[in-house]
Amino acid sequence: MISLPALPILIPFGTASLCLISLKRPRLQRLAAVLGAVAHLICALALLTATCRQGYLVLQAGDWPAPFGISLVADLFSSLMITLAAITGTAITFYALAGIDSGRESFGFYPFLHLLLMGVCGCFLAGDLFNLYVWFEVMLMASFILLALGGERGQLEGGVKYVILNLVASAFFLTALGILYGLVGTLNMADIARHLQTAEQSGLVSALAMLFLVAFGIKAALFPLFSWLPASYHTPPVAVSAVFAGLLTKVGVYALVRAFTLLFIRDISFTHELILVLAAMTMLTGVLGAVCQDGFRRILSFHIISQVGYMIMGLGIFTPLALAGTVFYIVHHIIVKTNLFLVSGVAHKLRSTEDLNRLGGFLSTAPFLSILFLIPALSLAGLPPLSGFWAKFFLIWASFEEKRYLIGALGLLVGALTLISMTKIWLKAFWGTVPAAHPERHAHQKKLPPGKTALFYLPMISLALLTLTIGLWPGLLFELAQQAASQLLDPNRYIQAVLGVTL
Amino acid sequence: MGPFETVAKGKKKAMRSIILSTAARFLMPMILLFSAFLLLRGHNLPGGGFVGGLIAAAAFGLYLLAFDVQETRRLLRIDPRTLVGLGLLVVLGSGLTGWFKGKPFLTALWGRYRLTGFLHIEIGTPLIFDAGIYLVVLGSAMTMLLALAEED
Amino acid sequence: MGYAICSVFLLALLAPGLTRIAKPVSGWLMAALPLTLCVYFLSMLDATAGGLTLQVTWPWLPDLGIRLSFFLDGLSLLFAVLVCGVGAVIMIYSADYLADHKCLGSFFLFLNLFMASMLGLVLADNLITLFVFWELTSLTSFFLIGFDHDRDKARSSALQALLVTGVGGLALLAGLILVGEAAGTLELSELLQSGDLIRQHAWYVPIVLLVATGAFAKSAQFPFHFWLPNAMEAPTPVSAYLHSATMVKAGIYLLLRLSPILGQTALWHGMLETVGGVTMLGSILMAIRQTDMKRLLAYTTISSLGTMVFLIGLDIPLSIAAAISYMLAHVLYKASLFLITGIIDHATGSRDLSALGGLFGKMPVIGLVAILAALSMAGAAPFLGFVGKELFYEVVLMAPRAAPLSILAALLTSIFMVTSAALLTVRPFFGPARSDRLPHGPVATNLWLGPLLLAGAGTLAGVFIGIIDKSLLAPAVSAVQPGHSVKPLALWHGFTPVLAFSILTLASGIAVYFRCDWYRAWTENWSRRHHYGAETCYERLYSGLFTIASRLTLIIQNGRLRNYLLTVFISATVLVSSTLLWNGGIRFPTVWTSVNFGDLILAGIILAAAYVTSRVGHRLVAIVAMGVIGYGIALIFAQLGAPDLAMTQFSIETMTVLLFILIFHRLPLFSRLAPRRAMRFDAVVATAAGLLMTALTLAAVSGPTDKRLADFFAKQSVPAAHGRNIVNTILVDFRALDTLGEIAVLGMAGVGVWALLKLWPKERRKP
Amino acid sequence: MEILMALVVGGLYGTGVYLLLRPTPVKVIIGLAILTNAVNLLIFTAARLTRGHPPIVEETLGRPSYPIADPVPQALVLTAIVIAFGVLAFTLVLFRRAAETTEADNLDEMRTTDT
Repeated sequence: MISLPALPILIPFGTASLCLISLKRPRLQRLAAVLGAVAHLICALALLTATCRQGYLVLQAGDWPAPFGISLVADLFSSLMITLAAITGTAITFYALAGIDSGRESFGFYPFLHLLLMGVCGCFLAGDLFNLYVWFEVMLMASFILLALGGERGQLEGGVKYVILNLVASAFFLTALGILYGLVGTLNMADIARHLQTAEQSGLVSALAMLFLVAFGIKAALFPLFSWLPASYHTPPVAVSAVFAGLLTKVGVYALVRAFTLLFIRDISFTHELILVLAAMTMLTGVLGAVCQDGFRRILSFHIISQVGYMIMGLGIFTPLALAGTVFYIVHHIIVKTNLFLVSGVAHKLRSTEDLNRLGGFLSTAPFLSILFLIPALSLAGLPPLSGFWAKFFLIWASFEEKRYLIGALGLLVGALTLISMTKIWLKAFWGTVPAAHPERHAHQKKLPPGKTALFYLPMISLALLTLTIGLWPGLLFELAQQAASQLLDPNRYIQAVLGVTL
Repeated sequence: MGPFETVAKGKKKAMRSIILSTAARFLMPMILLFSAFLLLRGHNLPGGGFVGGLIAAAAFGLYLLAFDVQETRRLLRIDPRTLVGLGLLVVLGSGLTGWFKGKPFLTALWGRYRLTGFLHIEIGTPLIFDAGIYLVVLGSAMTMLLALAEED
Repeated sequence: MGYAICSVFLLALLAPGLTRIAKPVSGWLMAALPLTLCVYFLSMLDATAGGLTLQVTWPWLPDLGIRLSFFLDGLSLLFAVLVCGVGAVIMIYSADYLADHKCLGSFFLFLNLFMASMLGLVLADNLITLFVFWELTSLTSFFLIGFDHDRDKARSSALQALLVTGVGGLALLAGLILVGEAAGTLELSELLQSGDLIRQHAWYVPIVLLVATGAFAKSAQFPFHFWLPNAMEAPTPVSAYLHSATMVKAGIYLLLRLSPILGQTALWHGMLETVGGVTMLGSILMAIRQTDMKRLLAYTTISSLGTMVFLIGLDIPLSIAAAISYMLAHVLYKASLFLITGIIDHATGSRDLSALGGLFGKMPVIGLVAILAALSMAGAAPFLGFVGKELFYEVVLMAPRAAPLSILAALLTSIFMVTSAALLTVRPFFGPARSDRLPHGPVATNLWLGPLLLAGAGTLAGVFIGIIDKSLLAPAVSAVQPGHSVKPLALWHGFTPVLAFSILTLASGIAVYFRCDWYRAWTENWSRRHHYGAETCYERLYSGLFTIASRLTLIIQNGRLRNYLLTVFISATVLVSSTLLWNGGIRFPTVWTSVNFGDLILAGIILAAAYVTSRVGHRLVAIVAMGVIGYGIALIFAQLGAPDLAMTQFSIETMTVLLFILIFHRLPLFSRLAPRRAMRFDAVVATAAGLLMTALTLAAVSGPTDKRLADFFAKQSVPAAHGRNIVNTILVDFRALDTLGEIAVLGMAGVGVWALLKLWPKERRKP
Repeated sequence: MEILMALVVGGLYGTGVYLLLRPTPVKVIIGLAILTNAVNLLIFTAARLTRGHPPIVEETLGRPSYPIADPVPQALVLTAIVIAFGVLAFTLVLFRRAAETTEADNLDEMRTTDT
């Protein structure tokens, strides 16, 4: 089908429009949201199989030839990311049916969720730098609203920081983009890549690379630009922070990977070395932040940062195995992190608190939830044979292969620290007993809303099964990740696929 | 003190209200016509759906100043948020028409129609696209304005 | 073989259900499979004794050389038999021991998971497969230590064990990856041939250090030993199975397994001897201070593990045989003693040596079994422990390096081991009975059957050492030392120095037993004054980590938006400008567009307005100044051939100013001025950022320009896009996708503003 | 002209950054607005300036006869302006709600969600 690459953008767009029209009819809205999410997932899978077969799928929007119109490009990396976005989107849509209050529902939760998905998928597909900016903004706008929707105090305070820092990032992005257009006179990423291979002002190009690094680095929550994330991610309802945790920073990571495998590859000894240093700092500060937190979601939020460090580490090492590790890591992370946030949501629903010092005893009162926590938590900590182990393993192997022992050792150490903070949650909330100081409010467990238990658990179970599957049979995903990495490392194939020219 | 509060207080002063409301009733259709004109000529001269939509919103804004939220809602007939959704659907629909010709998304289709004698009119999906923009801008601006007006 | 492991995993998953259905016989149900497997492995004896190895391979990640592959040779067979055999005994025992526990089902789940992992570990051929099972044993150990998770101590001990073995595991992983990289294969069966390659590799030293760290942490060697006594928080069958018989032996297994690949160097021998020696002596000295039977057993376990490491490290062919037979003896007597401790604990409610006494009359069978096991532990003939200790002495007497020290350490260790054995049997079973610590009733058969079987096996194995040696031990030894013909083992060697040592050991051990309390008091006193050790280090490190982490996080994540923004701006400015300067600076344009007077005025007004916004103290003035900037820019656009842009900028700016005026009175006043120093600092950062942008802009316009896009659009606008306003054709046709996104943003903004204004949290709903 | 524009860009950028660092909400948002203006002007300038000659084809011609201003940056800036407006409007309301809810009179007091 000729327009397959456009569908991951169009389906959420249409879904959101329909939901907006039916804001006052909640049943209709929910139906549209669910159907839209499922359709999105189906077409994402179709896109994935198509890219597996053909390598690249390129759509020239409006039928205008490549450097002039806007290209939507789906390579294997993009389609993997889109598939994950669709999986997350579907899981969250189902979870939200049970977990989102009617107020937020009638004030546009579903349309914003789907517009967020549209923005995210747009970012993954954009083959045009300005178009990427536009999708970034779509995603940001949707996330701003989802973050603030409901108007709780924490949401607003966190929202202020989130909004301002992300807008500054957008300003940097736009600045860099404007200068780049002045330099090469084109916006198509493949075309830019072609021009940059021979561009004269290499100093300026490297400086631009830095500007992009900062702009995308803020969105990806790299050290030292991550402050907006821990300030805000734990404040909105869980369905929202789960989708944020799974997808948003990964869009930044995606943009970094795209930019530093396609556009800025002339001065690798400088740019990628710097990325590696940033990766190390990001891993370490993130995990240290997580270790000292006491809130369920706060710990998880800080972990996002340290995990982003791992993903970027693969980019910095810049070998086929390392990039395959990055791709694998992203896939693993999105599934696991989303799931952990969902678990934290059910925990919150049961006890109305997220403070680990007030939680306890879930192992006896909610044994099934405990298992659902353990799978992603241990996977996050990198214990074999779960998905996180393989993800870390590939990266560490790649770092040793390149004789970068320091970062490899750091990767191992951070894994241990991750284990400490994950066991902290387990020890306090699941194994421990409710502390005597706060028995009255939190000891007795509430019931989940009747008839909705299945909706809460279905997404968590599916995601946990995915984690297990990836962990026990890592071969298939690794194969995909390797192919994606080899595509990423060969920008000429990308250029050829988009522009139809050979270099 | 915001202007809407001023208006609310001013409403008691009948004089001002009469002048403003008369002016609004009179100007309103003119401005709306002008916005439609801007929308249509945008493809060839400065203008377009965006500016047109803004001007249309300004017309309703004027009405809002002269009367009140309920009146404006009644005049608008349709919930502004639905307008946003509709506009987005129009945009989507105009983009999808390319599919019928087996072309990629957003491919423009143009048709040339004879009105009478020598007068021809060219209609294409980009114009529908622009109309969608007009609707979204109008809907969005009105959503904001009405919400802000109700707050004060 | 692979199916054997799978079947245990399957049983683990079924265990909770089975336990619920058939609780009274659940122990036997659980034991059936390990018993069958034990028989299965024993049936392989003939095959492996001939030096044949069996292999099973499934692909897992073939691209990286990772396969789910297993192989069975003498060494893995010995371990597999132990894992299954002791496992079966433990299952039967546990069902009675934990009969009242409400979580018996999940106990069996974890125990079976552990057994499967342990089997996988000892059978694994691929190093990564081995590592996966290695970590799984640590993990199941975590859950089993913390099984009674209501107690704080159980939780913290579980965590400690997990962290120590887990961190060791990470070191091991690093080491294994290096092995794989260096040798080009991860299969043990292939690596066994490439020992020389690795020994000569540049990575040899780090490989040995990393692998040994992993093994030491797992086998509780100094300085990682402290987790094991704390792990006694686990239910007693777990301590018997994991923390004396099998899991802690994983490190020993690994060292044995890898010694053909990594061994035969000074580093290997020196390190293993030192660490093993220090551990065996240090911990046996700690052991006789203990009054809790389980802790005493734990310390003696550490000591025995130390002995095994020491023996593996000795540079003598016979030492491997010594290590293996010492290990077999240890498994049999130690598991038995643990289980007996559990029985005593259950029956009397205490396992404190100073509170127990005179139990022999009440439970003679148990007492007899205990004596059998303890004699083996003490190394008395004709038990298997005797064989192990004889070989120990024999090897030590041949030690090439530091012989006097080795002999002294070996002697002291064995003497105190005798004392410990005496403490464990004489104290609880003999002497005056304590009326408050007497058993409530008869001991269930299922409870005493296990220890009896184990201790009996130890006895029989000692008596029939020839058979055991030929069928079990010798194949294991030859798996480690291929081609070495080791002399057959026997109980009686004639009158040799070793025999003299044995007699000396027994005599002194009993002598020490009578001065035990004096020793205990003395060391209590000493340790009160000297309060440091590996465990203190661990605790300091652990709490230090939290302190550092929270301090660091307080600095980075301090909640002030200004600091966050400063970080962003400073890092951006520094990164970009230093890169620019580093890479040869920037070029300035050579061709300029003319400037007229109007432009100068316009620029002046804009900059002046900008200055006003930053200095003025009145909100409305600042907003108006902002509007002036916007309109000024609109005029610039109009001047420079962009009417559409000017029009949009103009209307948007109007909207913005209106919006500001609608809302600003709800926002706080310019109440607080920042401190002067902060303002000056901000001004510096802002100026730097501004200058950088000026420079970048100039650099961007300096080169030649490519107007392909503009030319294409100009050419195609009328014929192909049917519009004369090129900007508009770009917006609605050439780049319509951008516009689609743009209006999505705008639409969201409208609805978002509405939602934000209208939706209030329940408790703060506006009146 | 380029150097003049570059100076204006730099000046606005600097002002934007400075204002963003203030503790008062209104100033921060004004800073944001100025920053987006600066960026728009930067895109416009970086793509080369042409005086007069808007990119509009005269009615009788099929294509522009003279060198025209580059329409691409104009389209980009137009999109960026609109997006920035939407975002700014939302931000403004968000700040208002935050100020009302927290009753804090400056941003340094909004710190409860961190650490």
